[in-house]
Amino acid sequence: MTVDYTERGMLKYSEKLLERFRNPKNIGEMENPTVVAEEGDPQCGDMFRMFLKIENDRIVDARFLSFGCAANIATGDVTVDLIKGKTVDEAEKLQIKEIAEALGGLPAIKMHCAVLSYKTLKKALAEYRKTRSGAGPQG
Amino acid sequence: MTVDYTERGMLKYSEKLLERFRNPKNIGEMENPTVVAEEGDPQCGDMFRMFLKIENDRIVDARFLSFGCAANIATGDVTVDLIKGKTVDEAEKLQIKEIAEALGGLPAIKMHCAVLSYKTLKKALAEYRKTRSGAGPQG
Amino acid sequence: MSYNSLGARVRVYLDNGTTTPVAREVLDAMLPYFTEKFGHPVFPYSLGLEAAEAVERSQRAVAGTINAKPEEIIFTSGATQSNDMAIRGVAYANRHRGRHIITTKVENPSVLRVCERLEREGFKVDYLPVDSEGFVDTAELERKLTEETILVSVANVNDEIGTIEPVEEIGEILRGRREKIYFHVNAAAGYGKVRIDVKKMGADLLSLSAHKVHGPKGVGALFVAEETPIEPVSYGYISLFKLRPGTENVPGIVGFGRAAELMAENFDRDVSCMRRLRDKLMAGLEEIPYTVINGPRGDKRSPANVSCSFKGVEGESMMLHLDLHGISVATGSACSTTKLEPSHVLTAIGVKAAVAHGTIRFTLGRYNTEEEIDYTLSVVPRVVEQLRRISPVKPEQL
Amino acid sequence: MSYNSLGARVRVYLDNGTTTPVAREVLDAMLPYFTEKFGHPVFPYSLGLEAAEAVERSQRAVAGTINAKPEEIIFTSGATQSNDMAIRGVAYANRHRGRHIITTKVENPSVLRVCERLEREGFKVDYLPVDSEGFVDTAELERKLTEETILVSVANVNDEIGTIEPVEEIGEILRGRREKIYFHVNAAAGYGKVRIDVKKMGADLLSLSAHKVHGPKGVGALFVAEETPIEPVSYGYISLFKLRPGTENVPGIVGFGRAAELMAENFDRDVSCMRRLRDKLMAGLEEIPYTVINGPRGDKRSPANVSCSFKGVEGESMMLHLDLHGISVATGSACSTTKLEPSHVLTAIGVKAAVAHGTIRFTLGRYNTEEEIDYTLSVVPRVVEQLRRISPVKPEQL
Ligand SMILES: Cc1ncc(COP(=O)(O)O)c(C=O)c1O
Ligand SMILES: Cc1ncc(COP(=O)(O)O)c(C=O)c1O
Repeated sequence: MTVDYTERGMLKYSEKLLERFRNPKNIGEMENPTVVAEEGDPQCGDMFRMFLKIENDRIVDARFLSFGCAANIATGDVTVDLIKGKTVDEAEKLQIKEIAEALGGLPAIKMHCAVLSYKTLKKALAEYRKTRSGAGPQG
Repeated sequence: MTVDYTERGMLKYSEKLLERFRNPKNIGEMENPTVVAEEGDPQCGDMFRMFLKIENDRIVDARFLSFGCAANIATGDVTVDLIKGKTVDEAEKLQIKEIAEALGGLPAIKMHCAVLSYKTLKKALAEYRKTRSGAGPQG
Repeated sequence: MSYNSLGARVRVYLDNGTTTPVAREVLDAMLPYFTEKFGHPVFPYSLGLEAAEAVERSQRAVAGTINAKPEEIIFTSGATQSNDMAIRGVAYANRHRGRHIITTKVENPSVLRVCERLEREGFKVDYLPVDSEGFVDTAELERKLTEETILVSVANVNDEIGTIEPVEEIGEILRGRREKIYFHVNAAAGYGKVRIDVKKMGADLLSLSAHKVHGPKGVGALFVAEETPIEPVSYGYISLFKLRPGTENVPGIVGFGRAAELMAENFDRDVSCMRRLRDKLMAGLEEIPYTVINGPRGDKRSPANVSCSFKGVEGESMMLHLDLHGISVATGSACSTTKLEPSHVLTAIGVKAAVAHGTIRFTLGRYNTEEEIDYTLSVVPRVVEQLRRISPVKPEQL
Repeated sequence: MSYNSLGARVRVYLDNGTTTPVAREVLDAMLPYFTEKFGHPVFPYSLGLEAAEAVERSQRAVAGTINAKPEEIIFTSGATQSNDMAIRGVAYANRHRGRHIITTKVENPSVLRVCERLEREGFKVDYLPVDSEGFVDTAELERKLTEETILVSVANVNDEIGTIEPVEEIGEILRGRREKIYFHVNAAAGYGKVRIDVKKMGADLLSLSAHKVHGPKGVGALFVAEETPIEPVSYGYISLFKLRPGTENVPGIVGFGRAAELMAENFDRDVSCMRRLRDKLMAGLEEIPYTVINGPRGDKRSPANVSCSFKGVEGESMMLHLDLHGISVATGSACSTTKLEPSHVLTAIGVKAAVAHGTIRFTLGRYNTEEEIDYTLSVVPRVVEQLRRISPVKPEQL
């Protein structure tokens, strides 16, 4: 289609990314999540919904839904993998570049996907802190 | 070579012209011509020398030498053919376009070759008239 | 035939609007010109003349398919170059008469980028709106024409949504004006899909591309009607008609000529076959819930084009999933662009951004078969469902 | 192999400076990209990625032959387009710094026509003189450099008379200047004949053409060093590096890549073979009375070039007579041009017009053999004698 690809090869994904895209491990709804957060906008062509199950400040399970391109799906999937089993404090330290690196790099124009999954995670963690602080200390 | 051909096919010669170029019938020196005339300039890349043998105001033989391209050789050859056996008066009526037509046409940028052979002929005929008038009426 | 990533030996190519495989006959025609008849067509020795004759044969072949004279055909490196040469060439040559150009909002970027360039150089360009099916508003065209207007550029077929534009009507309007207004038709997407007659269209310039009709990449043509004032936009050695310098791509041009001949010979059969497959594909896709067809139906649509928006699904993911099943298609998803904006064509016909992102373009060629459409229709619904299952966006909300 | 007009089955191609036959290996490399691997290289589905990878492989191959980075290689439709893009592109991008350009009197028309265009647009261009062997006057270059100078363009090898120009010395001079002066080298005639190293040359831009090195027509490359400010000179869809829009000629680019590899692999053998044949041909031709070799001898001359003026003979007739004997050569005769002026290169080195008209250029390629040279040397003296016999111009008078 006549979209303006600025350069040939601009959309060359790493094998790691494509593998994640083809077989995401963490995709799908979650029953009874501790928190759910959403970022993005279908108008802009990409959107995440992230589900976290947190027990004793530890992320025991995480899943996500994605409306977006291959990079979107792959960054979501790898983000979830990177924080699963971690404490909330540890998860908060996750950096955007770790997401990209875990995928073997991202094409420049796809960096925004890593940013979006990062922001969704941050939002979910903030949401968790808020509900915790509202509910008082637990565990 | 990097001459500026303005258009592809600009130098497409007719079969008739090429045949004349390959096998000119009237080329070569002539012994004891009645008149000899020369036109053109090697500086400009083309030159003719024309020999006429004239008896009783009739061109009984004609030959030419050529320094020039294929069109030059062919126009010289056909010009000589067109006037051989004609009277001087008849030969004077020859037109440039008859030369081009007798060759099945000339590429536009080669018309100057027909002009040059025409001018050489004219010069030879004028030369003949001049010597005749100097020598008084003959035959 | 190649193996797809699932290991299946299937390859259904439904992106003929982007580029096409070269026809066997075309390649066969080209082959001698690489290794034996390799002369340079400007040289008047036998090898050169042979090459020149081949180029002229192609000129005649291409001219024949659009009712032009052979001398009115200039070979280029593709429709992109043809469009640039036509639009800037005529604009520069006629700027003394006026600096107003009219085109449409739905042109190919190869036209739009040139128009934007001309705007930066002081020309005024109007971009005509289109209706919800992509048809250019000819009444608006008439209103926009001024004494300053020197050029109108419209594609005869829209490459994204297949709309067949009323170019003959536009030609008629322009012919009715006192001052000559040059008419450029970008026929890259329409060639081989609709009949083209430059006389009937009243076109002064028309762009073509070989690789859209089973010819080779890197060759196009520009028709320039005799007497059209036009300036070159590139410079150099050997200027053919003083417009397009450089050694001609002889094998490519020979291939284009043969592709044009094949296109003409097979036109009726190809078009009716593509139309049948198009309608079958369209009907099958429409059975998928929350699916919208973009562009018109029936005779006013390119027989080769099916543009479809699957709500709640993102196009690039869809395209790559179909690729895993061996099906090649294009997407209008913004996710594949640097601008991250949805297709300007879909926007122009009023498709909401969230829906535009889920657009897939299927385009047919001479070599597609009914089985391929059956296979495609067996795969697409599954992929759509799979992607909707993982999507946070509900199609019914769009 | 083809029959010549005398019916003989001989074909000695000695016009490799104009264009070359495509190498068998090159054609073989190209073939799959017409019919199987025919994807569009900007599309990220498998067929497209395969095409993109092929293009990138060619970038690496070409880059490797000139000591550049792959990203510094832009594919074009030929050296003519490369030259236009380089010279106008850099001129436009740097016009704020100055409008002075330096080139030479012996450049290819694809450079000269662009420079003349820039003069019409208000740039000042100096054309450096050359000596009697065609060497550029570097002292004059130094004198002509001003604060306003933004670009110098010189071919590394002269295509007519084979002079190997002192481009490294020129690069050195330019590097010594306080203000950056961009250096463009047109290497269309030098590629495969002399070693090219853009770093050693100090070249910021370098033009190449595939069809001069047994690659296909219609493909070239422009090397643009990173950070070089350059503006596009054409506009449209898909701008690679924002410089050269349009669908890439994938099979052609693959062919160029393969041709570059072959050129590099065979460089030493090819060059020494061509040099041997060149010297043999030159020695044989010099035995013909009243014959002048144009350009230098030995290491400073392209191994592929023999330029010879036969006094008293006109070049076009000579070329066509040799063609009748199955030998293809080029001529510098004005008779083949619209301007009817002798070659600007021969004029620049001081060859008198009457002699220049009798100039034949023999250019060698990888596939020429010793037998072909023997055959040529058996034919040329006869043709020269035949034409002198019918010529009114006596060689001894020139
Ligand atoms: C309508 C239209 N115009 C122009 C082009 C560009 O043609 P080319 O690839 O020959 O430069 C295309 C192809 O993408 C097209 O579909
Ligand atoms: C020195 C030189 N520059 C440029 C060109 C033009 O190259 P192309 O035919 O690839 O446009 C040629 C070929 O004729 C050449 O010899």
